Formats: sequence, structure tokens, C-alpha cells
Amino acid sequence: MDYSSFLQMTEEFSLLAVMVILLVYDIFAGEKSHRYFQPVALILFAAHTLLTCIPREAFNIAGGMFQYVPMQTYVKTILNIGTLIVLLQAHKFLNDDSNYIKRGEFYFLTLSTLLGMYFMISSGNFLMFFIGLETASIPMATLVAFDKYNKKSAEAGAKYILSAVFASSISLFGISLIYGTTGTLYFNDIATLFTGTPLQLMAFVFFAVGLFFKISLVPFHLWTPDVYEGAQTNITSYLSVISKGAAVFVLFTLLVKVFGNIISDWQPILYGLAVVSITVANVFAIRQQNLKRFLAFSSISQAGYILLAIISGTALGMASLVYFVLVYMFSNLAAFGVLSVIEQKTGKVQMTDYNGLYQTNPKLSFVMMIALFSLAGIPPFAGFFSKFFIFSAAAQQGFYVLVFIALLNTIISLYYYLLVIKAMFLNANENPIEKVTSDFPAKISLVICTIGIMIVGIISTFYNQIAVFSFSM
Amino acid sequence: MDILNNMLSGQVPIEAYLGVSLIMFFAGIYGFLSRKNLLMILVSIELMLNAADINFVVFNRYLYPGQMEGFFFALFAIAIAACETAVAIAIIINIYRNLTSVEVGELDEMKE
Amino acid sequence: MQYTLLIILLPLISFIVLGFLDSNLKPKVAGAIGATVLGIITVLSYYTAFEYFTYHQIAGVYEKVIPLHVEWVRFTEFLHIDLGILLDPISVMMLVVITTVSFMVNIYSLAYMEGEKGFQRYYAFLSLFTFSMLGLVIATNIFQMYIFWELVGVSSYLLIGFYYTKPSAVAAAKKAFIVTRFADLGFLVGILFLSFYTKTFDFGVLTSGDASVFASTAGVSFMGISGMSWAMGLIFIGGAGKSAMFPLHIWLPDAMEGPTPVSALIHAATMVVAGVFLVARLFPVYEVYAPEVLHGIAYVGAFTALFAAVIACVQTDIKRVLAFSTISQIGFMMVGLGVSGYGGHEGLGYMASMFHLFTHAMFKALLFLGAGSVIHSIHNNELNHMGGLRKYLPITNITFLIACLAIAGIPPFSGFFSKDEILSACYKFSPYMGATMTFIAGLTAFYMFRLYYGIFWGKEHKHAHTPHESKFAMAFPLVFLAAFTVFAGWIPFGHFVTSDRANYDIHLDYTVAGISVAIAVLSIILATIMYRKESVVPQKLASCFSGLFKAASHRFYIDEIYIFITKRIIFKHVSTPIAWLDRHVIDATMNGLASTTQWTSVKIKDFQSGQVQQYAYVFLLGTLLIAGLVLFF
Amino acid sequence: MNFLSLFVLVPALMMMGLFVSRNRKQIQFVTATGATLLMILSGVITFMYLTERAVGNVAEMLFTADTVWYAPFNIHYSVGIDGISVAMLLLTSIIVFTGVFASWKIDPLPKEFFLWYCLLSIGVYGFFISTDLFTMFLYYEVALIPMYLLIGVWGSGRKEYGAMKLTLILMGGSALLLVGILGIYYQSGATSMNLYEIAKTTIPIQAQYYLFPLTFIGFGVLGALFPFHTWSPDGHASAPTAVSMLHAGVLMKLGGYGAFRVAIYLMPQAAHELAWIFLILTGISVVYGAFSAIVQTDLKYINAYSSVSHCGLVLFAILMLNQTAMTGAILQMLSHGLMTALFFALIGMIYGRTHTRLITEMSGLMKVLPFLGVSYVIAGLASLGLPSLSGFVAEMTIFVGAFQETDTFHRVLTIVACTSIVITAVYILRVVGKILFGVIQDEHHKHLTDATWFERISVVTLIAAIFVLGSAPFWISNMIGESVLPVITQLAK
Repeated sequence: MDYSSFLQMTEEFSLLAVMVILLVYDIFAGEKSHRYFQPVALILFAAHTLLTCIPREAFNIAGGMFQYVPMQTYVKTILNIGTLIVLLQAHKFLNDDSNYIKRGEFYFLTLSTLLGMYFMISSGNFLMFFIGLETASIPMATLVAFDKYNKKSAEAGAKYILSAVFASSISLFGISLIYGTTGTLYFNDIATLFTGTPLQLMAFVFFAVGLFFKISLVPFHLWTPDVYEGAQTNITSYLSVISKGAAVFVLFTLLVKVFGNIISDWQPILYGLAVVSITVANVFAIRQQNLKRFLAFSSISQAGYILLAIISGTALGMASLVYFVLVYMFSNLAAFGVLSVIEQKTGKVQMTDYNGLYQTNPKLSFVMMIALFSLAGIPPFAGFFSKFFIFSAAAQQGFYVLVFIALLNTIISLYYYLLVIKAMFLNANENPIEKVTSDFPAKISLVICTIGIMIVGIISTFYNQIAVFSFSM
Repeated sequence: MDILNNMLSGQVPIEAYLGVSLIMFFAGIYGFLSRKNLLMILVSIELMLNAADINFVVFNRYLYPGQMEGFFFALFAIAIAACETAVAIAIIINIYRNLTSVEVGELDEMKE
Repeated sequence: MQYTLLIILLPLISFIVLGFLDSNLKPKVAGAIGATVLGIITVLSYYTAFEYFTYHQIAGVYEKVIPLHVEWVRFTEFLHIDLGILLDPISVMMLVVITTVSFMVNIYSLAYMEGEKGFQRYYAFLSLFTFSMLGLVIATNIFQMYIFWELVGVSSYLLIGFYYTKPSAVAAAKKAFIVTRFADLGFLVGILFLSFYTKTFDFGVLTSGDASVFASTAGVSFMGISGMSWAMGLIFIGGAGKSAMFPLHIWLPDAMEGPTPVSALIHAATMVVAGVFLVARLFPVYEVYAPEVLHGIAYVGAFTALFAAVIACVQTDIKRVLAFSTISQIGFMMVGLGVSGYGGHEGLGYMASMFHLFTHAMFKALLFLGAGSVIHSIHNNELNHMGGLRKYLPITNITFLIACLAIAGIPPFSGFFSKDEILSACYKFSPYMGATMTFIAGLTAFYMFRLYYGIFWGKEHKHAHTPHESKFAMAFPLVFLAAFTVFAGWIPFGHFVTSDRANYDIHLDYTVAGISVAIAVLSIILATIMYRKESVVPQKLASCFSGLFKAASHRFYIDEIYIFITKRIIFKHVSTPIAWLDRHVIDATMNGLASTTQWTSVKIKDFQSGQVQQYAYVFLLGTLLIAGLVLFF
Repeated sequence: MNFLSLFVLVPALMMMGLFVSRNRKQIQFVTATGATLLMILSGVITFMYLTERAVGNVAEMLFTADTVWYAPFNIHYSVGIDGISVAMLLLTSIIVFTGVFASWKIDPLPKEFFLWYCLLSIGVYGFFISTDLFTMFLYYEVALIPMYLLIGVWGSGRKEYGAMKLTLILMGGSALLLVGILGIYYQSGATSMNLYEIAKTTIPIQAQYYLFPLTFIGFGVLGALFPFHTWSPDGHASAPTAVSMLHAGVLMKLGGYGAFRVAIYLMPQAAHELAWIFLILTGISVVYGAFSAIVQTDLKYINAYSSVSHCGLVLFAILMLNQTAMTGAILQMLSHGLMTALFFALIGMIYGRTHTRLITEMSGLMKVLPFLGVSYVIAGLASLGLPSLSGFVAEMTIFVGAFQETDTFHRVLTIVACTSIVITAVYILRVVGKILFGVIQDEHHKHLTDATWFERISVVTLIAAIFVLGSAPFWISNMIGESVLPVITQLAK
């Protein structure tokens, strides 16, 4: 048997290479050369991002266990950029004395979750998929619990791992039933054999909730705010953007490629989930004082919006989905970036701490503001375009009422985003947060995000490029 | 009744296995929801995972004798379960270090 | 006759100049500019009159001359507002009246307003008013008339409120504007009706007597009243507002808060007769297509005349007396139009009312200016602070007397001729109408002489400084107008202004004349007895008719009714509730939505209990719920 | 991209200029130059437009340009203007210009203020030049959001409440609108989001039945349609001067303009069927607004409610669905835009001196502030429809046009609407009488200083515009009238 075809998995291999190099570096490098660990790591990863960003011809290897389509390159690149930004933001946090020795772990764990997502995305078989899923989530638990001496962090870790395993076991049970009813684990075969018998529907639901958990849709979202609050900010941002992004893409692919036959069954499910997620999350978000929790809820409602793209199941929807993830990544990471910069300096995450931030930190508050506006879908920022396209994709399939409900929710979301902006710009504060100077990598990350938010919408190339390779059933 | 006969005569029908796995699965869920001790919760999760594994094996053995997919999946699943447990245990230890207790009820600092 | 355009433009220019330079100009200069401009246009309009009446008569019928006509704004393919100049007998006559009186007032004001703050502003407004009023009378179409109608309204507002630091003046100005505005609403809707059916605003087309124009109105009726009656009735409401017909008269007495020359110009001679002019302008339409409205006008006019005359008998503020007498006289004019027919001898009433408009403008302006000079000399306009002023103010005394005789209808003064024509027209219409009007004429004579004696005779009052005859600038207009008043009567008016623009020879109806003169003389004698010397008769009368007297001196409580409607009903029971509704119902619902969301958010916060097992529980429920839905639906 | 896009470009450049400018001098320089440039630009556009028409170019839209933007959605960046847009551009330029001068000494953070101000004007300009549904909506939203910060930071009174309320309610409106737009696009089956492409198709009538209300209300919210007007009093009351001017003067016109361009133009059948409902609503707003204005005591509230009344008249006229009335509607937009801007400018200036907006606390200001006083009187006269000032022409056109509808329902509504001219007179004169006339009660008001030069510039510009529109309306009303025709033909289908 010829294994050379495996070499086609360039993204995975190059990432693996980066990981191994870093691992070796971390273990064997001396005290002096260790100083350069982070720069090296960042450069390596950036190189990896650049090298793997060119889409190739679609191919299957390992008998269809690993299926590549060009679209995946875009998704993986988006994830790479996101990870890069997160790593840049984490730079300072990792240079603290307490974490100095743990930097290697941090990178290794983060990148292994990324690798897991790669496999999840490219998988053509449930076994591969499940392995990917777990590879993506188990290291995540350790990351969440990264800060050993912090009660909150430990609690968050426990909550995450317990819920995650609970979810994945249910999901696994679902997969087993799918196997039982179809006799195969290959997506292509299942697609034809999956006819929608009651047991199969049951199996589908059991399986799907595992993904819903990852995307944290209501009512599978309850872990999200706690974990987001407890975990270290950069990890939270990673959690909220990267793993969620991967999961939504996979959800779309699976629903379209594997469960296309029962579209009439899963569309109502997504419909309901979208409505509930958006509304409940918004209503919760109104009250949040801790900004990390606040962003957690906002990300839940964003996930709800993403479903509007998935529900259409069209190529348009796929393109809009990926585009949305791209924009969402920039916006959310910008917000988290500001958050982490300020938290690392002052340890303040309460909304009231941000009162009058504009007086002392105009730049940071500006970035925060455009990030929030973009999340709220306000032009000329990218968020507006991504939202519009998603609504358009849904409307094209005739989901006017759903779009309408979603739009009414944008009012609520605008309200709470404005609360933060109000805090920063309007509210007076006699002793606001002192002038914060963010370190160089964080600066870069924020600049990248800002530029992204500014231009990704107005310049249509991004979307059109994505649209070229988008696919549907 | 005839199920019992078949069992006695050595050939166990698939339903029996599935019954067992199903019971294990929901027992696990029940355990997860009801136990107070984190370790016991972990054990319950193991139950759920293993139930799934049994399913795989049984389906493969009875319905699709020709192939090996189910068996392999089961193996992988067991391995993964092991990792999960390891990590979970580690975190639980961490919890114990912080709270000097492994009561799940104590993990409620963050809420609302 | 393009130069007539100057008559309009010059006042406008002077308004703009004075308005912009305002206090940068010396008062003297400003006054000079205003007066000169008026002088020029007066001459111009006299010349216009001369030229028109001599050269523009074809077979004894005066033609309509339109020297200027431009489209201003177009609404539909038929309807468009034009601006233009229409010269026909009545507009030319009005030109003469307006320019003359305005000129006189301008001169008079030089002295009267001397040293007032905002002297320049005053002259600017005067020019503005003159401009608007001229524009009104030479309008070629009803919408142009409406435009200038509004403009005179606003200039009257500005002039009444000239002493803007005086609350009463401000209130009066506001009242005048709003009441007339309310009437104008009627006017506007009337225009809309009329123009919709006739597809034109143009007077030429409307009054051409071409029946096809009104073809589409046939059979149109609303609430049992024909469309045309609606239209013309509503239009008349506009006229009634400006001309202070009952019950829209209430603004005029208050308007006396303005400077006296203004009262003379606007509220006696020119603006208040705009309504009469409007009816006269549309007379052919009224006469043919809405005769019942025309009769209605007659009755309204008659009632107003009586009503105002009665009030005038008991008022003590001399300007208010004159105001009510104005209302009453306008009533006469309206009656004249109302009872008139069209053409030749039928059209007597029309001619008469125009004639009366002409003469009345002169002698009423004279009366006001006289009153002005009295007030100017003793700084008070309460009748009971006056008396015995004849030896201090000889000129005023004489001219005032002449005016009183004129208005009382004593030959040979102008008032006699015009009023007499109206009376005879009334008798032709119905004897009762005639009788009533004659009686009112008597009343007029009575209250005018009550006023006269009250001012110039009777016992003297102590004054801060001895009153003295005012200087030339004020005396001259008095004399000039007095001369007019004396001789205007002899103008063969029928040769100039008639309903069908054809010549018509006035011949006095001696019986009517005799009766009216007799009654006038009697009432003058009565007044002489009662008021020439101190006497107890007035008090006696007052006490025995105390009810009537009280009511009359409170102007029959019309104002109170208005106050009630506006303050109590509109303000308290319409606006306030609406405003309340807006805040506490509509706005409250909006806010309610927001607070409800907040409330829910607080209520459901326990979902996030922090208990991982409870999370798993919800998770499981969700799964089973979805499964159930998928399986069973 | 053609030169129309300059209208968006210039403010963008202004923003960059502001970004680099260091002190107040430079800021003032940048803004003043930019605003003047925009004025000139709109003047040039008007001239070019009229010449084009004069030489007999009868295309619906002139100077059109079209570049594909988002191909998968057939979204084009397409611009073009007709008489109505030209009129609106003129209005916008005038108000932006005067707004700059009205907030010459804005404090604090002048730089940020003008940055947002420019973004706002970008939105407005863009809305008026674009002929693509998506682009329109985009600019519409661009115009909405700066309001929040502009009011929230530089406002007065309950500014945070007002700002939040205004933003959220308008956002609600745009939510309805977005559904409407998507519906229109997909139901029409057009191959482009361009208005004029969609107009060629016919949207199925049953779709129109729900799309028309969505779109009309969506725009109506911004046009202060009863009962969605409640943002207007609070919002305007707390907004800073220039923002009130721009918002009441131009932004509220987006509502009428959009309702006219999108709702009526694209869905004529539904317009015919459903007009009566909205006619009632607008009829209510006309009278309702006027009546509520009578009892208000805060100058800005009075003006806000009068805006409700006047903008109600705009929508009212549009719904009459005949050429004259629609022309009147556009004229009314212009005239109301100008005079309400003038009002807000003056109110701002008076407030800046007396530090109160309650008419009960002011009196006799005419003595100390002759310039502002006279200007206020002129504004008032314009607003109560004095001939030779803009209000008259607009209202008369509307009433004459509305009266062309022969049935009793329309007749009665028209007459009801007419009554507003009396009520308007009442509250205008009430205010004038209370604050300007009489004698000064408050000692501090005795030595107030009259308008400064920059205030005079903005006030005089507005008055001049009002006067021109009022006394020489023919050219502009013809320009608008002929541009209304396409809609009329659409309605005739």
C-alpha cells in the first residue's frame, strides 16, 4: 500500500512540524536561548500560515477518511490567523514569571487543539471526525485550567471537561447508532444510506448535540459563560473564536454532505435553536457586568446568527458562513484583545471599571468601539456585511420570519453593545483606568484586527474569493 | 421467554446486548446528574462511553460481520476515554488543591 | 400701463431698504424715504386712474387691462399660481384709496411717532403693508389674492404688535392673526373647492360669465348644499374674517392696541375692507352660482352692522368706539353687495357699496387720525378724561366734526351719498332690510356725535400740561382728508365703478334720502341733548336698560365665549390630553418594551446556577426535547 | 465611481483631515473648507442637472454609474440622481454647511464631534445618491449610528436616555426595512438590487401586501410616523444644535425619500390598496403633532412636535399618489428641512446664552437679541406658511394636490390636514409672544450678547435659502415635478 498520498495533508503536517519543533526547542533549549522561544514560535506559526494558505485541488486519501476541498484551506487559514492573533495577544501573559516555564505547554496544547480542528474539518469518516473532535477539546480543558493556582480557572476547567465529556459521550452514542443503522462510518456512504428512519433521526439528534455543545447553542450553552469567565482571557478568546469557528463549519459540512436527505428534519431544529439562542443569550447579556461573561453571551447569540447561514444549506449560505466567521474572528478578537491588554495591566474586567476609559486610553476604546459596532452589525464595519449576507442567505430560502426575529434581536444586542460604549465614552469617572501601553505583539494583533474590521467589508474581494469555492448539497 | 431460552442455549440475541448498553448509558447519565463526588461523576461518564463502545462492537459483530470498523472505533474510543479521564482526574486534583474538596456542589463561584 | 408695476415694487423696495438698514438709518431719513415713496406711488396711481378711466372705455364699458402676468408656480396642467396686475374699475379705485390714505398716514406718522423707539421699523412695516395691500387689490387670480391676503395679515400682526414690550399689544396682535388665520382656513378650502371644479384660479375666467367653466359643478352637492355654495360660502368666511364680520369681529377692537395711524390705515380704511373687495371681485360668481350665499352675506352684514352699532353706543375708549363703528360700516358695505343684482339698475347695491367703501375709507381714516391727534395731545384715550378740547384743538375739532357729519349721512358730505345709495338698494331688496339699515344709520349718527361731544364739548378735565394743536405734519392730513370727505360725494361714481363695468347714472331716491337724513338729524339732536353738556340722561338710560347696557359694554360677551373655547376646550381638553397621551401611553409602550426585557433578564438569571450537573440536566432535556420533536412531528 | 461619489468622498477626506489636525484652528479650517466645498459641489451638480435636462436628456436618472460590488448577491455600487435627489443634495449641503458654523465652538472634543458629524453626512449623502437597495440601506444605517455618540457625548439634559431611545427605535425601523428590502429583492426575482432593475419586474401582489407595510413603516419610523415618532421629542431635545439640525433637517427626510423611492415606487399595487391605512396614520400625526406642540414648554420639544406634524404632512402627501401632491411632499421636505434647521440653530444659540429652553423662563429677548429674535420670527412665519417663505409653496402644493383626489375620504383628510396651518400659527405665535416680546423678567438676560459672526453666517444662509425657495419656487418645483413622473407611471401600471 502506498502511503505517499498521506503527504498531501500538507496543512496538518506543517502544523505538526511546527509543534514538534517547538516541543523540542522547549525541552532542550538552554536558559539563554529560551528567551527567543516566543518570537521563534510566532514566526514559525506565521510561516506555517503563509505556506498553507493556497487552496489546492480537492482530493480524498485513506479511502475517503480524509477529504480535502479547497474551501477548507480558507477555513484553516482563518483559524490560523485567529490563532496567530491570540498567540500575539498572549505574548505578554506568557512572559510573566509565573507562566515563564509553561510557555511550551501553552503553545503545544493550543496548536494540538488546532490540529484536532484540522482533522475535524477534513474528516471524511466519523472515526476521524471523533478523534479530531476530542483532540480539539481535551487539550482545551487543560488550557482552560491553565492557571493552576487560580480557583476560578480550576472550576472552569472542571466544568468544561465534565460537560465536554458528557456531550461527547452522548455524541458518541449517537455515532454508534448511526453506525448500527447504516453499517458504515464513511460520510459519502452514509449520505446515501441515511434515509431518516426513526432510529436514524434519534441517532442524528444524539450526534448533533455534541456539535451544538461545541458551538454553545441554547440550551447546550450553559457551560460557556462560566468557562469563559474562569479561563485566562486569551484562552477564552481562542475558545470563543477558533474552536467555535471550526465547529460551525463542520456542522454545515456534515448537515449538507451527510444528512442532506433529512434536511426537512434538521431545518426546523436549527430554526428553533437559532431563535432560542439569539433571544436567550441576548436577554442574559443585557445584565452582565463582567465583560468576559458579557462577551460569552454575545458570542452565544452570534452563534445563533450563524445558524441562519447554515439553515439555508446553500452555497450562498456556506460562503456567508465562512465570511461571517472571518469577520466575527476579527471583531471578537479585537474586543478580547483590548480586554486582555487592560486585564494584564490592571486586572480589571468589570464594565464599571471601563467608565471614562476614553479619557485615558482613546486608542484602546476606539478599537473596542469598532469591534462592538462590528459585532452589532453596524456599517461601515465588516460586521454589517457579514450579518446582511447571512440574513440574505436565509431570506433567499424564504425564512423571512426567522430573519425578522433575528433582526428584532439585533436591537437588543445593539443595546448592550452600546452599554459598553456608553461606559467608555459617556460615563464620567473621577479615577478611570490609568494610561495603558500595550506591548508590541498585542499592538500588532490589535492593528490586524482593526484593519480587518475596516476593510474586509468594504473590499468585496474577500467574500468573492470565498464564494468561489463554496459548496452545498 | 424465548430470549431466555436462546441465552441458555448459548446464542445471545442482539437485543440483550443493546439492552445492557442502553441501561449502562442511562445509568451513566443518572450517575452524572445525581452523584455529588466528582470522581463518581467521572465514573458515570465512563459508563456512558463504554455503553457506546459496546454498541459499536455489537453492531459490528451481529449486523455487519464482514468488516472491522466498529471494533476499531471501539478501540479508539476507549483510548480517547482514557485520555479524557486522565485530564479530568488531573483537573480534579487541581480542584482539590484549591478547594480541599471534590464536591461538585462547591463549583458554583461563577454563575448567573 | 407697465409702470403700474412700480406702484407695487417701490413700497417693497423701501421695505427691504428700511428693514435691512433698520437702526443704521436716522429716523428722519427713514421717515422721509417712506413718505416720499408713498408720495410717488400716490401720484402714479392717480395717473393710472386718470389714464384708465379716460382711455380704457370701449362702448361705455371699462375693459380689463392686464399689463403684467407671469406664472409663478404650477400645480397641475390647469392649476398654476400666477403673479400679475389686473386693472379694472374696482382695483383702480382701491389703488387710489390705499395710496391716498397710506400717504396721509405716512405723513401723519412723521409727527405722531416722532421719538418712538423703532421708528425705522415702523416705517418698514408701513411700506410692507402698503405693498401687500396693493398686491391684494391688483391680483389677477384668487391664489395671488390669497398670498397677499396672508401678507397683509402678517403686516397687520407686526404693526399691532409694534409696542412689543406691552403685553396687551402682543396679545392683541396674536389674537388678530389667529382669528383671521382661522378665517383664512375657510378661504383656502374654498379656493380648493372652487379651483377643483372650475380648473382655474384666474379671475378673468371665473368672472367672464362663461358657463362652461362651471359646468362640472352642476349637481355637485355635499350635505344637501351645492358645491358652489360650499365653495363661495367658505371663501366668504375668509372675507368675513378680514372684514370683522360677526362672529369673527373680535380681533378688530383689540387691534386698537397698535399705533393710532396704523389703526387709521389698516383697521379703518384698507385691510378691513379686503373682505368686501373679495366679494366684489367674485361678485358675478356669487350672483349667478351662489345667490343664497349672497343673501346670507346680506343678513350677516346687516346683523353685524346693528350689533356693532349698539356696542359702539356704550364704549368709552374713543378708538374702540371708532373700531365698532368701522365694523358697522363694513356691515353696510356687505349688505350693499348682498342685496345687489347684476348689471345696470340691478347693480345699484354693488356700486353703492363700492362707493361707500371709497368714502368711508376717507372719513374713517380722518376720524382715526383726529382721534390720534387728540390722544397725542392728552396721552389718554378714555372718553371720560376728555371734554372741552375744542378750544385747544381747533383744526382737529373742525375736521372731526366734518367726518362725523359725513358718517352720520348728512348732505352734502360724502357719507350721505354713498350710504343713501346703499339704503335705497336695501329698500329695493326688501323694506324690512331697508328699515333696519335706516335705523342703524340713525344709531351711527347718535354714537358718532356722542363721541364728538364727549371729546370736544362737555366740561374740561385737568391735564398734566395744556393740550395744544399738533404740528403741521399731523394737521395737513386731517385737512386734506377733510377736503376729500367734503367733496368726494359729488363724484359721479356710477360712471366709474359698477357691477358690469358699464356706465350708470346715479339718481337720488328722494324719499329714502329724506327719511335717512331726518333720522340722522333726530339722533344727532338726541345726542346733543344728552352729551353736549353735563346731563344725567345717559346714566338714567343706562340704569333703566342696565342689562342691555352692561351686555353691550361687555361687547355681548363674545370674547369671553372665545376665551372659553380656546383656553378651556382646545387647550385644556384637546391639547393637554393629547400631550399626556403621547408621553404616558405611546411613549410608555416603547419604554415598556425595554423595561420588560430587563425584567425578564432578571427573572431568568437563575438558569445559570453554576451547578454543572444542572447544566447537564438542561442539556439532556434539550436533547430529548429535540429528539421528541423530530420523532413525533 | 463617478463624480457623484465626491459627495461621499469629500466628507471622508474631511474625516482624514480632522484625524491629522491638531488644534481647533485646523479643525475649523478643515470643516469649513469641506462644508464650503460640498456647497459648491451641490451647486455645480444642480447646474449640470438642469443643463442636461434643458438639452433634452429624459433618462430617469442622470450621471448614473454602476460597478459590481458583491457579485454573488448582485449587489452593485450604483449611483445616479434625478431632480429629487438633486434637491435633497442641495438641502443636505446647506444644512451641513450651516451646521458646521452653528457648532463652530463646540466643546469638548471638537475633533471627535466633527469626525462623527462627517460620518453622519457621509451616510446622508450616500443615501441620496445611491440607486441600489443594498447601498441605500448601508448608508441609511451609517447615518443612524453616529447619532448615539453625538447625542450621548455632546448632548444636554437626559442625553443618555434620549440617545439610547433614538438609536434603538430607529434600529427597529431599519430592522423592518431590511426584511422588506430582502423580500423585495427575492420576490421580484430581479437580477440586481438596483431600484430601476427591480422596478421593471412586478412583485407578486400577495408579497406586496406584507412587504409594503414593512418598508413603509421602516422608513416611516425615521419620518416620525405616528405612533413611531416618540424618539423624536426626546432625541431632539437632548441632541446638540448641529445634530438636531442635521437630524431633523435631513435625516428625517430619508424617511420620506425612502418611502417614496422604495415603498411606493416598487410596490404600486400595494400602495394603492393599503394607502388608506397610512393616510389615516399620517393624518393623525399632522394634527396630533401640532396639538401636542401647543402645550409644550420646552422650545426643542415644541419644534420636535412641529416636526412630527410637518413630516407627517410629507408622508401624507406622498400617499396621495398623484403628481402634484408628491411634488408638494418633496417641496415640504426641503422647506421643513430648512426651517427646522433654522429653528434648532436659533434654539441652540438662545440656549447657549440663556441656559434655559423653557419658554416660561424667558421673555422680552427681542430687546437684547434683536438678530436672533428677528430670525426666530422669520423662522416662525416660514413654519406657519407665510407666502414668499418656503413653507407656503410646499403646503399649498400639497393641499391642492391632495384635493385632486375626489372621494370624500381623501377630501375630509385633506381638510383635517389643512387645519394644521391654524394650529401651527397658534403655537408659533405663542412661543414668539412669550420669549421674544414683553419685558425681560430675568436680570441675567438683560446683558446678553447678540449673535456672533459664525452664528450669523449659518442663520443668514438658512434664511436666504428659505426665502429663495419661497419666492422663486418654479424652477425647483418643475425639476421635482418631472422627476416624480416615473413613479406616477409606475402607479398607473
